[in-house]
Amino acid sequence: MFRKVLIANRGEIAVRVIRAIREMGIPSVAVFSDPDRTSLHVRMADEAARVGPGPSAERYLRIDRILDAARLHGVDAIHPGYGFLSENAEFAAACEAAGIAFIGPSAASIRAMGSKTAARRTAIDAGAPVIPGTDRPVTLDTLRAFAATHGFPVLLKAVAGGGGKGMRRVDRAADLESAFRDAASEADRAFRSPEIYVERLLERSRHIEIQILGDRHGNMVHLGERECSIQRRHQKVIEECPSPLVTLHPEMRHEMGQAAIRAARAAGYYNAGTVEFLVDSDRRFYFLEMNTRLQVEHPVTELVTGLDLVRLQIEIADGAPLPFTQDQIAWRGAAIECRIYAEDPFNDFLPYPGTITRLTRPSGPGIRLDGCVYPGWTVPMEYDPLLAKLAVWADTREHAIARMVRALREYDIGGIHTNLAFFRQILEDPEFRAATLHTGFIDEFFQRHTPPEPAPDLAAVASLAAALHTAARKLSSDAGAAAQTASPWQTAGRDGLLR
Amino acid sequence: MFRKVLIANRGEIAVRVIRAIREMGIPSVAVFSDPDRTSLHVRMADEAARVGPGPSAERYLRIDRILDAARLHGVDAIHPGYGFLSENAEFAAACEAAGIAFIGPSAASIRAMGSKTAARRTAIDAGAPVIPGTDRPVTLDTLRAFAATHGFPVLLKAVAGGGGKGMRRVDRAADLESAFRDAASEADRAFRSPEIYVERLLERSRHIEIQILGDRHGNMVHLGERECSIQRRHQKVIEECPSPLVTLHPEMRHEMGQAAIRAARAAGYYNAGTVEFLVDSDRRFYFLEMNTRLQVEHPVTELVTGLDLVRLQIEIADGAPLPFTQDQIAWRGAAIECRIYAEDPFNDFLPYPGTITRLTRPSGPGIRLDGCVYPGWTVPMEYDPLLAKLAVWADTREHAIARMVRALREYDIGGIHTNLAFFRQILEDPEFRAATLHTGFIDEFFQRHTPPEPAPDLAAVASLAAALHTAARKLSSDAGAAAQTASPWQTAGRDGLLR
Amino acid sequence: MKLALTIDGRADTIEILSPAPASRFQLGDAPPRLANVETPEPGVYSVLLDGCSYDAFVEDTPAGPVVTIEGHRFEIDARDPRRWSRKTAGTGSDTVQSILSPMPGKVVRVLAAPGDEVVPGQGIVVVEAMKMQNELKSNRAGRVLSVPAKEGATVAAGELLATIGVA
Amino acid sequence: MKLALTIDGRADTIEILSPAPASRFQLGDAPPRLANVETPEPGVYSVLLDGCSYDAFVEDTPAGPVVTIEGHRFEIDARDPRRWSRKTAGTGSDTVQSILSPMPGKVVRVLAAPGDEVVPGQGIVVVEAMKMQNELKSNRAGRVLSVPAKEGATVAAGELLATIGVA
Repeated sequence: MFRKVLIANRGEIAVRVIRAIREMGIPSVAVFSDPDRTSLHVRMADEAARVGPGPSAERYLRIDRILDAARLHGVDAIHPGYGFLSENAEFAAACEAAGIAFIGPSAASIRAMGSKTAARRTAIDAGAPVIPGTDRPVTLDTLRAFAATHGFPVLLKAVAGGGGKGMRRVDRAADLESAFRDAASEADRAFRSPEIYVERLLERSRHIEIQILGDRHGNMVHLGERECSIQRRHQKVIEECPSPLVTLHPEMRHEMGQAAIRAARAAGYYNAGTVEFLVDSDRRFYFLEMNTRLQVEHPVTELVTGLDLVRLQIEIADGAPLPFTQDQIAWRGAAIECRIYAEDPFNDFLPYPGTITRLTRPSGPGIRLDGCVYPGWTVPMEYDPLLAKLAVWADTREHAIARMVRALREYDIGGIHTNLAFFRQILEDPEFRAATLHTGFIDEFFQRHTPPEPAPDLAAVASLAAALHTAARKLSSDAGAAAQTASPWQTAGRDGLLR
Repeated sequence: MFRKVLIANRGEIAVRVIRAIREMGIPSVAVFSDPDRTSLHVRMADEAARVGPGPSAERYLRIDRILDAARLHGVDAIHPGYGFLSENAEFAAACEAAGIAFIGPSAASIRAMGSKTAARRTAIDAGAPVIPGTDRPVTLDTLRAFAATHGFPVLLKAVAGGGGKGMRRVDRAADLESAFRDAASEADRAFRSPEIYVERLLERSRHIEIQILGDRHGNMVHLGERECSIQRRHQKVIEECPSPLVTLHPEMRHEMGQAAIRAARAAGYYNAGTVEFLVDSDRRFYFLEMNTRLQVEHPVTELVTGLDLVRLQIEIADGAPLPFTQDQIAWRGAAIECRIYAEDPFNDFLPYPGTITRLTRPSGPGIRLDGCVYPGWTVPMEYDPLLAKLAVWADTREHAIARMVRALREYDIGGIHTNLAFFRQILEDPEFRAATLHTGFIDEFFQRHTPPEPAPDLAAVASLAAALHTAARKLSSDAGAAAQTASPWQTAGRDGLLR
Repeated sequence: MKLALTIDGRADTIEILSPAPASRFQLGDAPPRLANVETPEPGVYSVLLDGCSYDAFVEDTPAGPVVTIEGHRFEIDARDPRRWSRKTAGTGSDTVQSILSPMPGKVVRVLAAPGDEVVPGQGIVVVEAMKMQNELKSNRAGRVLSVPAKEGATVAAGELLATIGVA
Repeated sequence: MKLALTIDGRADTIEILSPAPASRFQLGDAPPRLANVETPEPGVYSVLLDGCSYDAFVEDTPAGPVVTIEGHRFEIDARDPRRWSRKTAGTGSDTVQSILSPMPGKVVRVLAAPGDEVVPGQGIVVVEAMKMQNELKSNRAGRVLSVPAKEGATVAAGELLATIGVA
C-alpha cells in the first residue's frame, strides 16, 4: 500500500479524502493557498505544504508546484478530488512520469472522456444513445448553423469540463452571440479552455447518472444510479440514490448500468467514474458525458451500497482487484444529499463569502455530514461556495425526506447566507415529495411557490430575542469588545514583551 | 398516529427520541429539572414543561408531575427512554390509567421482567439456562449461605434495575457485609429499592445480548445480538454489532435469538426489549436479565439492520403490526459504539462534571453521533455522566475500528475530563483488535498496558502552543475579559435602562 | 426598555417590562406576555413561551439584528424610540439609479465610465465571488454619474458601485 | 519572551524569539526552530512545524495550561522565569495527610470529626457526583486534624476535604 498520499484539492473533498486515507493508516499531505492556511483540510492533514506564489485562485492548478510538494514530502500517490486538476490528463501523466500514482484513471482515459466532444464520439462508438449535438467545438457560425437545423432551445457546454461551468441555455437566435461569449469566457476561467460545443436542450428531462468502478485488471461494475435532477444554474444541488424513477422501473438500472459500462470500457477506463444520462419523459436515456473522477455526490451511493468509494479508489490505484462482482452489490434504503452553499437562494443564488460566526450541526440517526466549516472560519471568496454536503439515509425515500427536513431544522450557520432554508422549502414541496423531478424543477418551483408564513409566535419570539440582544449589545462596553478582538501579538510588538 | 408525545427523560436519549418523533411529524414535549433548563433536549423539543419542585435528582422520577405535564400539554403518548421511570411498572400503569399510551411493554411484562429475580424465574420456566443464583432478594445471612455453597467470586445485583447500579463483585467472605451494604444503598438511590440478589460470577465471560421486537398482535422477532463485554464498573462502555464471537459461530445468533424470544413470550412481551446473556469460554450462554425498554446501545443494531428502533417502538405502541418478518431482517457490516462520559478514565473513572469550553465533533462517512452536548453547556453534577454516544459503521469490524480511531482523533471536548483518549488506547489495543473480549477486559488492560509515548514533536508543539497562549492571556486585559463575562442584565438592573 | 422595530416589513414596538430569565414583554398594544429566556450560547436565546420551546439565533448586521428561528429568517430593524431618528435618505431616488453590489466580492470589470449613455440592460460593473461573475446592469436608460467601483477592489454586500442619472 | 515550563513532569524552558504567525522558538538548549502558527478559533493553535500539521487545543486550568494534541493531553506548568517564585508549600507533608476531592461534586457524608483516631482504609468523607459516590479514605493511621468539608456543600476538584495527622 502507499506510504503517503497527497490530496491535490481543498474544501470538503480534501477533508473527505484525508479521512479515508487516515482510516487506511496512511499519512496524508494537504496543499494550500494563502487564503486556505487555516482551512480545515490543512488543520486535519498530517502534513501540509503551501503552494505558492501566484494568484490564490490558481494555486490548486499548478502541476509543477504540487509535484514539488509531493516530492518534498515523500509522497507516492496523489488523490485529485474533483474539480481543479482531477480531469487534467496532463496532470495524471505528469504524476505517473514522476513515479507517483495518480488515484484515478489513466491519462489516456481522461483524454478520451475529459473532452466532452471526444466523449460523445466514444459513446456513439460504444452504442450509447446521445442527444443531437456537435462532436467538435463550435464557432459562432457553426453554432448558428446547428441552431438553425435543430431549433431552440439549445444548450452550450464547455468541452473541457462539467459542473455547470461554461453552460448556457439559449432560447432564441438573438441571444446566441452573448451566450457563446459568456460561456467561452467562463469555460476558459474554469478549465483553461474556451472551447464550447452545443446540444439540443431536452425540456423537463431528468439527470440520472451511473457510478462505475473498474480495476486495472479489466473488471468493471456499476454501483447503480443517482438522480441529480434538482439543479440551479446547471449545477446539482440535491442528489438521490436510488432514483425514484428507477425505483418504479427497476429494469432501467441494469440497462443504464450496462450502457455506462460499455462507454467506460470503450475508453479503457479504470478507477471510479460516472456516466451521466439525460432521461426524457418517455424514459429514453441519452449519454451526456462521463466524469473521470470522484463525484461530489458520491456519498448517496456509499450510503445505499455500503461501499467506501474513496477507499476503493485508493486500493484500485494500488493495483488491487475489485473485491466484489456485480451480483454482490446490493442497494438498501434511500439516501438524499443537499449541497450546502454560501449563497443567497432568495437573491438569484448569488455567492456569499464571509466569516462563520455560529455553527450548529445536525446529528443523530441516519445523518452524514461532509463539510469543511468551523465556527470562526472565513469562507474565502476565491473558491467554490460549497460548505458542506448534508446527506441522510433511511429505509424509504419518504423517511429520508422527513429525516432531511429534521436535519435541516437542526442545522444553523451564522454570519453568511446559505441555502439551508431553501432546501427545507424544496423538501417540503409536494412536487418534490411526489418525485416529479426534472432539471427545470427549481425555476418552476420559484414560479409557483409562495414562501411559508411563519407561525405567529415565531415573530413574537424573534422580536423578543432581538430586543434582548440589542439591549445586551448596548450594555456591553465598546472597550471590552475592543480588548477582546485586538491581536495580542500586535500589542506585544508594541510593548516589547517579546524581547 | 399519536397527536403529541412527551419524553419522560433527559440527555442524549431524550434528544434521540425527539428526533424520531419529529421525523414522524409529531410534536414533542420535553420535561426538565432546573439544572436542565438549557439542556439540549429542552432547546430541541417543540414544547417543554418544568417538573418541579423537589430535589433535582428526583424530578424525572415524579410520576404525578410528569402526568400533570402530559395532561397540560395535551399529550397522548409518553416515551420513557432508558433509566428513570422506563422500567417502572407503576408508571406504565399510571399512563394507561390516564389514557396516555406508554411507549413500551405492558405494566405486567415490566413486573415480570423488571424484577431481576422474577425474571430469572420466568427465564427458567421458559427453558433458558441461568447462572447459579438466588431467585429471591437476599439478606446478609442468605447471602453468606449462598457464598458458602457456591464459593467466590460472587456478584451482588440490584433486584429492581440494571446499568451496573447496585452491582458489586465480592471475592472473599470478609468483604460480603460492606459490599452488601454499599450495593443495597446504591440500589436504593438508583431504583428506590434496596433489594439485592446474588449470582455466581463467571470469570472471563462475554456479555452478549439479543434485541427483540414484538407487536401487540403476537408477532415477535429478534434483531440479532450486541456484544457489550467492554465494561468498567459493571457498566458497558463499548458495544458492537455483530458480536465477533457470533461472526465466527453464526449459529449462536439463531440459538440465542430463539432463547430470547421464548423468555420474552413467557412474559407476554411487546415493544422493544433486550435479553442479556453471559457467554462462557465454551460458548455456553446463560440468561442474565431482560431490559424492558430501549437500550443505550441500540444504535449499533440500527446501523447494521437499517431499522429505526424508536420509530418502530412508537408505531407498535400505536397498535401497528411489525412491518417485517424474521427472515426479512438482514445484517450488513459492523458497528461499534463508544459511550463518551464526563469522567477521568486515568483516575479510576471518577465523574467530572463542568462547563464545556470547546467542542469539535467528528463527522464524515460512517459516523453517527447521538449527544446532548454543546459548547458553553454545563454538564450538571446531578445526573449520569453520559455526554454522547459515538457510533461508527463500516463493512468489516477491522474497518469500523479504523474509522472509530479516526473519529476519536477528530473529537475534542474541552473544559472537562472525558474518556476519549482512553477509547483510542482500547481501540488500538491488539487484544481488542483480536476480539479477545470479556467483562474483565478493562481491568486486565490497565494491568498490562503502558500509555503510548507521544511523538517527540508533539511535546514541542504543546510547549509552543502553551507559551503563545500564556503570552496572549497575559496581554489581554483583565478589564476586557470582565466586561465580556458580566451579565448585561445585572448591569441593566443597576443603571435602570430597563425602566 | 422600549424598542421600535420593523420585522419583515411590518412596524411594531416591543417593550421589555422585566428582564431575562423571567421576561415580561409587550408587543404593540397586545397584552403583556411572560417568557422564560436563557442564553445558552452567545447570540442564542432559548425561549419558553406558552409552553413552547424556541431556539432563536441572533446575529448583528449593519442593517440591524437578524433572527433565525426554525429556519425562518427575520430581518429586524430595531431602534430605541427615545433616540428615534429618521434614516438618512438612501442613495436611491426616482432620478438616480444606484448600482449596489448584491454580494461580497471583487470588482473584476468596470464596463462604463462617468458620462457614458447607457440603455436598459446594459452591463455597468462585473463583480466576482467564488468563481461566479455577476454582471450588474442598468435597468433604465440614462447617463452614468459616478463609478466608485475600481477594478480589483474588494467590495462588501450592499456597497455602492455606480450611480446613473435616469433620462 | 522566555518561559520555564514543566511538561508531563519534565522541566524545560521555551523562548519565543519571534511571534506568530512565523514563530521562532527555542526549547532548552536545542537549536531554534521555525513554526507557522495561526489561531483559527480561540484556544486552538494550528501549527505547521517541519512540514507537519498539528491542531493544539489549549485550555486554562488553575494548575496551568493543558494542551491536547491528537488525543494526547499535556499538563503544563508555565511560568515567566523573570517572575520566578517557588510554589508555596502544598498542604501535603510527611506528617500531615491531606484528603482532596478527586472530582467536582457534593459532600454527601462526613464520616470523621477532628480528634477522631483513624485506621488505614477508614472512610473520612463521601463525595457524590453524577449518581456516583466516592468514599475518600485515609491511607495511614492517625488522628483527624480538620474537616473543612461540610455535608451538602459543593466542592471543586482538588479542594481540601480533611487533614489527618499521621501517627
